[in-house]
This record gives sequence, C-alpha cells and structure tokens, in this order.
Amino acid sequence: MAATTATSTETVEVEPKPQGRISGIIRYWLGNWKLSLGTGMIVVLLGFSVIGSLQTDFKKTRVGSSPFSVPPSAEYPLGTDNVGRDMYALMVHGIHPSLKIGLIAGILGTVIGTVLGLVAGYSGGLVDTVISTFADIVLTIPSLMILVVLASYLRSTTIELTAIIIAVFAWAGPTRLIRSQALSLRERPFVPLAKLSGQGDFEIAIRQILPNLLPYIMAGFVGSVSGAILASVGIQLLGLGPLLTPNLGMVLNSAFTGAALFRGMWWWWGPPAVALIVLFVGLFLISIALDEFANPRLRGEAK
Amino acid sequence: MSLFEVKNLTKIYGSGFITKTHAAALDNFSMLIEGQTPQITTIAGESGSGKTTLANLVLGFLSPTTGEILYRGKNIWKMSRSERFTFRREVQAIFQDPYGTYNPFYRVDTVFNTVIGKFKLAHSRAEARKITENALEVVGLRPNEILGKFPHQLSGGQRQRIMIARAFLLKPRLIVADEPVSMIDASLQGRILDIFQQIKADFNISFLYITHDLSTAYQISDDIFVLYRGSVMERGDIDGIIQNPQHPYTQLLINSIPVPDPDIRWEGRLKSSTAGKPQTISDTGCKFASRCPHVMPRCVEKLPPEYQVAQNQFAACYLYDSVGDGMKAKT
Amino acid sequence: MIDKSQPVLKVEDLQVFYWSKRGPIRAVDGVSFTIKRNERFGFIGESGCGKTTTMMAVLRLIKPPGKIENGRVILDGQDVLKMEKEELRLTRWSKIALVPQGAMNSLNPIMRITDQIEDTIMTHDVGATREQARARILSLLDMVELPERVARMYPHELSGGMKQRACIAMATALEPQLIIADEPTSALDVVVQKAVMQTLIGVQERLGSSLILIGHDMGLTAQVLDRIGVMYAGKLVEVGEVQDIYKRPLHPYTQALIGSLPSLKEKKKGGGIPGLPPFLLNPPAGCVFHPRCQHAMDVCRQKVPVLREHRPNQLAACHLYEESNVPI
Amino acid sequence: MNLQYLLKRVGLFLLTIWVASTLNFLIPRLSPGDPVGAILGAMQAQGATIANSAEIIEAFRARFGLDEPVYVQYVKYLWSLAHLDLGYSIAHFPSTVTDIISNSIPYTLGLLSVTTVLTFVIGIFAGALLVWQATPRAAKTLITIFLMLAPVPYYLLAMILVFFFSFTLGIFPNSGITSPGRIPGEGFDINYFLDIVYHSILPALSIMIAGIGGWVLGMRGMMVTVLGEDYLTLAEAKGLKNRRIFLRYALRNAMLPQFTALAITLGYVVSGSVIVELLFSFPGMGYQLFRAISSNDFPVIQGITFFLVLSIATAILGIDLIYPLLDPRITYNRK
Repeated sequence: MAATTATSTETVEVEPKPQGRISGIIRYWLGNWKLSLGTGMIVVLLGFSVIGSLQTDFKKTRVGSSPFSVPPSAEYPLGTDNVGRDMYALMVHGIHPSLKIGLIAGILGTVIGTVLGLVAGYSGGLVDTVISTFADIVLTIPSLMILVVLASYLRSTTIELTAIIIAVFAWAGPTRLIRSQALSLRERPFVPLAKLSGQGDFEIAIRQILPNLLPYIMAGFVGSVSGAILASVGIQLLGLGPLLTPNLGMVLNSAFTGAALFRGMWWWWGPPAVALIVLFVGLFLISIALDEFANPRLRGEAK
Repeated sequence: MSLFEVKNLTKIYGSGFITKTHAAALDNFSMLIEGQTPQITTIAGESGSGKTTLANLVLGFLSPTTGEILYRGKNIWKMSRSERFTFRREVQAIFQDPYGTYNPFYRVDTVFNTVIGKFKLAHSRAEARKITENALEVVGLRPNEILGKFPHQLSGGQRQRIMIARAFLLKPRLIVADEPVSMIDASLQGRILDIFQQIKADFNISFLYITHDLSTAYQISDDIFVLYRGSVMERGDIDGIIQNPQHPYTQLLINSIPVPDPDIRWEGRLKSSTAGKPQTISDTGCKFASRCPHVMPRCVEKLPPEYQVAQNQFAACYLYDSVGDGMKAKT
Repeated sequence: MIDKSQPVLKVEDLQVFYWSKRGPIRAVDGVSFTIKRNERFGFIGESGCGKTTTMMAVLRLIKPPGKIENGRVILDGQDVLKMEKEELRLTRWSKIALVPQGAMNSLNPIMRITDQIEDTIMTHDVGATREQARARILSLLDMVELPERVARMYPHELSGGMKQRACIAMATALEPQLIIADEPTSALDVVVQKAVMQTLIGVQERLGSSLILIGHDMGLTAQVLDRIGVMYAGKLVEVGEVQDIYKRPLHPYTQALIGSLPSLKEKKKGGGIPGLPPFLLNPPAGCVFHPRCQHAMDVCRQKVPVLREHRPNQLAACHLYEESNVPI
Repeated sequence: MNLQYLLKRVGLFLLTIWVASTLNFLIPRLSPGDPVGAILGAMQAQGATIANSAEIIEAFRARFGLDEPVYVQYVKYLWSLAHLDLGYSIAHFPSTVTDIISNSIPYTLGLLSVTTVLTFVIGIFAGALLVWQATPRAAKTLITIFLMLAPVPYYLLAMILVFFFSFTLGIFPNSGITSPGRIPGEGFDINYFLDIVYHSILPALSIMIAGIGGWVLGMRGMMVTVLGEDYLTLAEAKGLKNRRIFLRYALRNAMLPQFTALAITLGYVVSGSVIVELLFSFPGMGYQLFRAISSNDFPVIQGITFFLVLSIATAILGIDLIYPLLDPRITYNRK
C-alpha cells in the first residue's frame, strides 16, 4: 500500500536529469547540514592544531618550561598545568596525534573489516561462518579490557603502537556491517547478470558489490576513527598508552591525576574536553549523515 | 547434434543437519531443444513448481544433484575453458525484475560495455558504440534516449527492452527468459513479447520462456512443459495443451485463469484447498494426487509414467492408462 | 441508520498531489465517482495511474509528501475529509474496511491472528465482551474457510492464500458497508487466487456491502465486477458497466488496453500501446492521453475533456464523443 | 525452543570465553622470558615494593607450572579458570583475585544493571517518539538534544557533571560510595542504603545521559523502517487508537532488533563504566582494575578482565535465549 504509492510516483519519473557523479557528491555534501557542519568542525579543530603547532615551540610542552598552575593570561592563552607545561602548546601539539591514532586504527580496521566482510558475505558457507563467528566473539569481548591487559604489559608505547593495538579490535564492527550488506547485495539480480556477462566471482565482488558498499564503508570508517580515539583516551585515563607524546588523552589524564577539577583549574581539563567533544560530535554528524545516505529511508524523517 | 538437451535432471536442495526432510525442487526433468529451427519453449508452473530452479540449472548457476545438461552435446559441468566461454556467450538470460538486474551504481551503458569487453565483441570504442546502438534499435529503443542514463531514470518497459538488447548483442542461440513480463504493465507486455517473436524469427534465437502466466505463453510459444512440485504433469504442443488439456492439474490451472470476458465467468466454486492442514506429499506416487478430483488408489502408490494423449501431447496420469495404450485414451 | 436510497460513497473532484522539490506530482487529478449499494466496482489502470492513491485518499490515509488538495468524499452522507480525528477513527473499519494488497506485510508479524482481529472489534466498542469477540472471530474464520486453529497462529505460519483470507475475515469483522480490496490476490498463484476471490465475493454478498476492487488483472476484473472505472495518469477516463467496458469501450485508452490483452482463445500480434505514460509533474496540456492516442485531434491538445455520459450508464472523458467535434 | 538455535548460542558463549581466556594466557607470554620474571622486573623497574617476593614467586611457579611445557601450562591454566581460581594478587598477597572481585562486584553490578535497564527503556521510548508523528514538538527537541549527546564519551560527561553538581553547586558528592565515617547499622539499614544511592547518582547519570543517545539513534532507524510497513497503514485503517498503534504495532516491532544491540552494547557499557568508577572513586571492579594497573598487579588485571568477559558473555547468552520469546518468527522460521 504505502510501497505502491511510492513506486507509482517513481515509475512516472522518466524525465532525464543527467548529472556528473563527482559534482553530485559535492552538491550533496554541501546541501546536507550534518555533513557540512560535521566536516567543518573537524577542519576547524585540525586547522587550529596544525597552524598553532607551526608557530608554537614544541619545547613549551615540556615539564617545567613555564611557571606552574597559571590561569590563562596574555602570555599563556590557556594557562599552564601543575608541572609548568603551556596548555596552549599542549593543545596545538596534542590534537593531531590523537587524530592520528584514530586515523591509523580507523583505516586498518576499515580495510580489514571491508575485506573480511566482503569475503564472508559474498562467499557464504564455511568461510562466512568462521569469519562472522570470530567477529562476533571479538565484539563480545569488551575491547577496552583486552587493551588494558595488552597495554599494561607493554607500558610505554608510542602513538603508532597504540593505534595498531586498537585496530586489533576495530575490524569486527566494520566486518559485520559490510558482511550483512554484501550478503543482501549478493542476492540482487545484477549478480547473476554479471555472471552471464562473463564476470568471475572476484570481479563481481570488486566491480559489482564493492561500489554499492561505499557509503557503508565510509560510515563505518568514520565510526571506527571515533571509536579508536574514544578507546585511546580511555586507556590513557587508566594510566596506560602513550603518555610521552602530547595528545588529548594524555592531557586529560594528567589533569585528572593532578586533581584539576578539585583545584578549580578549569583551564586544565576544559580545553582537552572541549576539543574531544568537538571531535566526537563532528565525526558523529558525518557518520549519521553517511548513514542516512546509505539508507535513504532515514532521510525523509529527519525533521 | 542438438543445441540443448536436458537429461533426467534432479535437484534436491540442502541437507538439513537436524531436520532431514528434503523434497526434490526438480524431479527427473528431461527436455530437448533441436536448434535447427528456432523455437520458444514454455516452462509453466506456479510458485514452488521448480521452474526457477530449472532456469538456474540451465544457466549453470546451480549444479544438479543428478542428471546432466548438454550444450552442443557437451555436459556444461565438464566443459573446457573455451567451450565454457562459448556456452556463456550463447546461452543468455532475461530476468524478472527489470530494475534489480541493473547495478544502481553504473549507467546503463555499463551493461553493454561489460559484455563487449568480456567477449571481445568490438575492436574500438566506436565499434562498441555502434553495435550497442544497433542492438537498442532492434528492440525498438532510440539509443540517444537511453545511453548515458542511470537505470532509475528509465521506465520498466525500457529497462526490460535494454535487457533484451544486451542478450541480443551476444548473438546467443538460446535465451532463458525467467518471468520477463510479470513485472511489466499490461499495456507493455505485448510489445516485449512481440520483440521475442521478432528476434526469434529474424536471428534464429530459441527461447526458454519460464512463466506462471499461460495466456502470454499461449501467445508466443511453440511447446510447453507444465510443472507441478518439480515434476512434469503434461507436455507437448502448446495449442493442444491450452485448448485441450488432459492432465487434471493442467485442467484445474486453465479453468482457474480468469478470462477477460464478462460473458465467460467462472463456473463452480473452488473450495479452499490450502485451508486444511499442510498437504503431505506422497513421495512415491503422483505429486498432484492429494488435490486431484480423479484420484485413484494407485496414484499414491506409484509414479504414473507419461502417456501419449495426442500427436504431440503427453500427460503423466493414470487416467490415460485405462486402455493400456495411451494413444487411444485421446479424447 | 442506513439510507438505502443514498449511494454508499460519492467522491467529487478529488485531487491528491505528491509534493516533490520540483513541484506537485498530480497523482490524482479531479476524480469523481459514485458507488451504489451492493455493487462491485473496480478501478483498473496501469501502475502509477493513481488508483491506489485514490483509495488511500478515500480512507484519508495519504501520508506526506502526499496531500489531499481538494475534493469531497461523502461516505454514508458524511464528508470523510471534514471529520474530526475521533469521528474519523470510529468511521474507519466500521463503515469502510480495507483488504490490503500483499497480505504478506499487512499483518503484524508478532501478533496472533485472533489478537489482530480482536483489536478492531474491541477498539470500536460495539459492546462486545472479549468472549463474544473471540466467538465472533471463530465464526469469521469459518466464513472465509479457515480452520479454527488459525486464530492462534502467527502470520508467518500461514500460506499466502491463508493470510489473504485472514485479512478478509478481519475486514468483515464489523460488517462495513464498503470494502476496499487493493489487488487482494496479486501475490497468489492462479488456483489460489480464484478460491480467495470467490471467498471475498461470497462474503461481500452475504453482508450486502459494496466492494471496490483495485486491480491490474483485466481477467479478474471481468470475472467479478459489476461496473468499472478506467484510470489513466491520475484521471478517470471511462466509467461503465463491465459488459460495455469490455465489449464496447469508448475511450481510446480503454480500447487499447482491452485490445492488448493476451487471451487463451486467440493469438494476437502487435499488442500494447505505443509510448509511455506521462510524467505527472507537468502532464501534457489538454487530454493526458493525447500523446499516445491515435485519434488525437487539435482540440485534444488544448482542452481537457470532461467525463460525461455518452451512452446510457457509460461515461467517457474524450473529445471524440463531444457533439461539437464530429465523431468518426 | 529450537535446538539448533540453542546449540549455536551456547557454542558462541563457550567459544567467546575460551578465546578471551586464551588471549589472557598468551599476552603475558608475548613478553620475552619467564612471565613471573617479567612481572617482577616490571614492578621493580617502577620502584614498587614487593613484600613476600619469594613466596609470591613460589606460588606463581606452582600455579603456572612454569617448568613444564607450554601446553601443560595452558591446560592447567584452563583447569583453574574452570574452577574460578584466578590466582593471587601480588599487591595484596595472600588475598586471592576472587576475593577482590567478590568484594567489589555488588557495586558494579548494582550500578550497571540499574543504569543499563533505565538507559535502554528511556532510549527506546525516546527514539520511537522522535519519529512518531503525534509527538509534541517540545519532546522532539528534548530528544534531539539527547541524540546530540550520543557521541560524547561517558568520562567527559562525568567530568562536566562533577564540575557543575559537585564543585560548583555542591549538590552531590564527587567520590566514594558512602559519606566519610559512615558505618552500616544492624540488619538492613535504610539510611545507609540511601547514602549509597545518593553517592551513585552522578556516576549513574553520566552513564545514562551518554548512553541514551545511542539507543535513540538505533531506535529512530528501526522506527522509520517500521512506520513504512504495510501493517502500520492497515492498523490505522482499522481505526485503532493512536496509543495502541504506537505501542503494539510500531514500538514492539521496532524494538526487537534493539535487543541484539543491547547484547553488544553491554560490553561497551561495562568498559565505559570502568573509567566512570575511576573518576568517582566508586569501589567497583573498574576502580579495582585501576588500582591493580597502578600497582602492576597483573593477576588482578587479568582476573577482572576475565570476569567481565564472563559476565558480559552470560548476559548476551541470556538475551539471545529470551529473544525467541519476544519474536515468534525466530523459533519457527528456521528449519
């Protein structure tokens, strides 16, 4: 009933409206407030960090480089912490390493997840059972727990190592998402048609299925980036992970262990909290917009 | 050598790990398409009759449980690379859903370019464009209205005609058309079926027309197989079977078809056969026995063989065994 | 309460638009018709012609971006489109019920059949107790030839034909004056289709209600209907007795539609209507059918033809039959 | 209940436990040399004092069977796990890990069960109301605000809540589980209990506020799908009351997939609450974990981790087993 009315208006639509793929994507991006606002938030944050770090001496992030516990002033725009680190320097030098953890883990997780999900969903059978069972297990085990165990044995780690450890658990979500989509795409009638056109299984997976997964892969990627940053800050708050390179989790951890809240030093815990909120909300907006792009049904009800 | 032959084909799906009931989706099916003169063969049946299973077997998408499918005398599962390549090119298909067969990611041109590339049908872009346009014209479409569009910008009838053009482009010998018009509006069905008949005659292409709709089958085909639960109930010349059905199942089927004429209204009231408990299919006897008005004790005991009931008409029913010689049972 | 002299339903100048970014899509554009007591009326036409939308508008079930722009829907003397919410709610199902297309998805998958029927009986507060409702449900199921045990079953446990029968039972629970059946058998096999359709007709005759059948199967409509309305591109182009529509159609579209039907009696060549239905965002001026009509005249491109009686009880919207234009 | 379904779920449960415990076994052995040596070395390097080190080493050698081949060690390890024998704490020798866990588990369980259920219920209703036509505009706006809080992590919210409600306004305590010096009276002391509840409000709020948005988001997606279903149109045509359509037809169907999501989310709620407990010095398992990390008490870290995996897997198994009762299609559909 509802479905018929929808298709009936659709079938009537035979007027051509040719448009380029790239320009269509750009137009969609700009026309969607969630996408443009989300991207804008990330770009502003990253711009602040990159431009700031170019004109701010990295040495100011060292312990004792400034007076202790100074509130924001002209000289120290964001004040200093209890061991004499310039908060502004910490922020501008700390935002992009946090993003880097997210990006490395996100890319690794998404690539592995896409490959495994596509293989599982398209081939089905035993391969699918093995991959999806394993993904289910990894999803069940709270990754933070294993990260804690792993990180506690490794102690002093780098940004890159942390990212790789997180990626060990970041693939399971994308695998499940991509698998379920590949599973349904595999049943679409264009697959037998491709077989009749002489395309082999590998070619069908790459050329017929994969392009249709792109919005899901993108949404999954953004979700993984945000999940990885969340996890990295989480383990740093527990006192693990990379504590030597400035990054948001490390600043938040030192503010927490230094009892910044208790001492009323809002300039200490505030900036990393705000930066993280901007980051997470920005990524969230992008990911729900991509989700709506992948599931057009969600679009109509947005208001 | 015949073009296409199917011998004793049986397909049983799955083997339940815990539940062990499996019925044959297709049971001992045989058929021959000579190929010297093109013909349109209808496989008719309702849902669950096994007609789609047959289509998938014939196209090589499913492997048979037993039996074999021969293309140009060669078992399609034992072909060499080059033989398989020829088989792929020469046996093509048109599917039911004229929208789903398109990958929404690509423009419709991709449908042509893929086959041209895969089967090396053209040496240059210009040549590829030319043969594509030619194929579109054969099915009555104007190339400049079609090429460069995305599938959702075209109507159902246009999409299905593009599918015919695509199949035609490969110069196949056999096209398996699986419910090609069931999702097309009534006023356009006729045009699609006309194209079938036209390319059959002009380009020597045979069709396997798979449908639940006997009226369209009657319009275009030469012979017919009536399937019920995986088995052939009646087969032979289409005119004979439609005008003078012999098997009780075929009779029921034809009597149930609503005739678009208010003067010839349904007679007799059908009791809802599905309302009762799920039917138990006898695994030894005739599959139609549980619904058959003429059922006899031996129908459930042993599978009836085929009896010849007219010159080119065979029915798998004991009703025609009464005289011993099936030929005489003709009405 | 029921005034037998009045028609069950009178629809006047109904307009339903779907609002797209580029303007209104005129899905139903100025449709008027009347349904008499006890009659079986059918709407035929191709997908997208507006027949389902018309019925949804009669039930006031059009959802955004669709909107009823204009018109009157007089059901049993009252305008459905002007009713208050509660009045509308009580009118639905008690006076006008729906047998949906594709019963497959029209039943709530997690409720037993009996609960879904009981819902309708209890919510309309016809003064029945739960026990009475249950007893009534069993008799309804019996009427549509379903065994008692179906009451306790969930939709996914039923076959397509059984689901459709359950929907018919549900539609008749409150003995409505009008039943709308939207392609009720299109998903069924032909043998089951016949049985289900006969059940529907049987129930309708027993209740003495009117039936509107929406269908694209011209065979089916010929079998069961009294009168037919032919729709094309959001307009009603012809209305008449089933005999007249099939034997002596007036409108060129009806003629083409009837002419292109595949039949088991004769083999035809060259079926179908050339061209495509118009795009309803900006339909052609004048008669919507003129671009595909082989009799198109100058006037057809300029003036919208009016649905008028050109033979006794047979109405058509076509300039061919207007007196000012000399008929062929 | 369907046997195949049951076997599959129980199998997945056992497999999960096995993989998690094997990881726990393998990770310490990834570091070069003898795990006990590595542990003690790491502790000494950080200057931790080790009392009874000789005893600890002895106990460990006996437990791990370090002189035996790896597969024997592995079997011994699994065997002791099966008896819930998680070994000794290093920092608090001779307390066992099981003691430490059983002291802190009531707090964590109490906090988590209440917040998870409340978050789920509120989130489900809010998400469903967000796309329901008849919902008042003001309610929709409020829900959208919660939706926007979905990406904000628990720990940031906790910090903000503490800043406002504890330090600025002084309404709620910022840490601990009871007021200082408070001791429970004889039998069930209602005031003592209320004091615990009072101390739990901020941690609970931070978990809930951050969690609701996720449910709203998931529910919104399913609701949109369900609202497009034919059975909803028919329910309206049937003249049912709005409230009944919402509850029985829309919400019931849309929330079914959320139960599967609940299972997965449980895992994330637990790991999120670890940090919340830490921030509020709430003496649950998360707090114990933090203390173990700071004192390099590896057996406790691993024990708590294992225990959390075990409880989450159990919760998921429970939800999977209840699911067929909620959705009649699951039990019958599979052949």
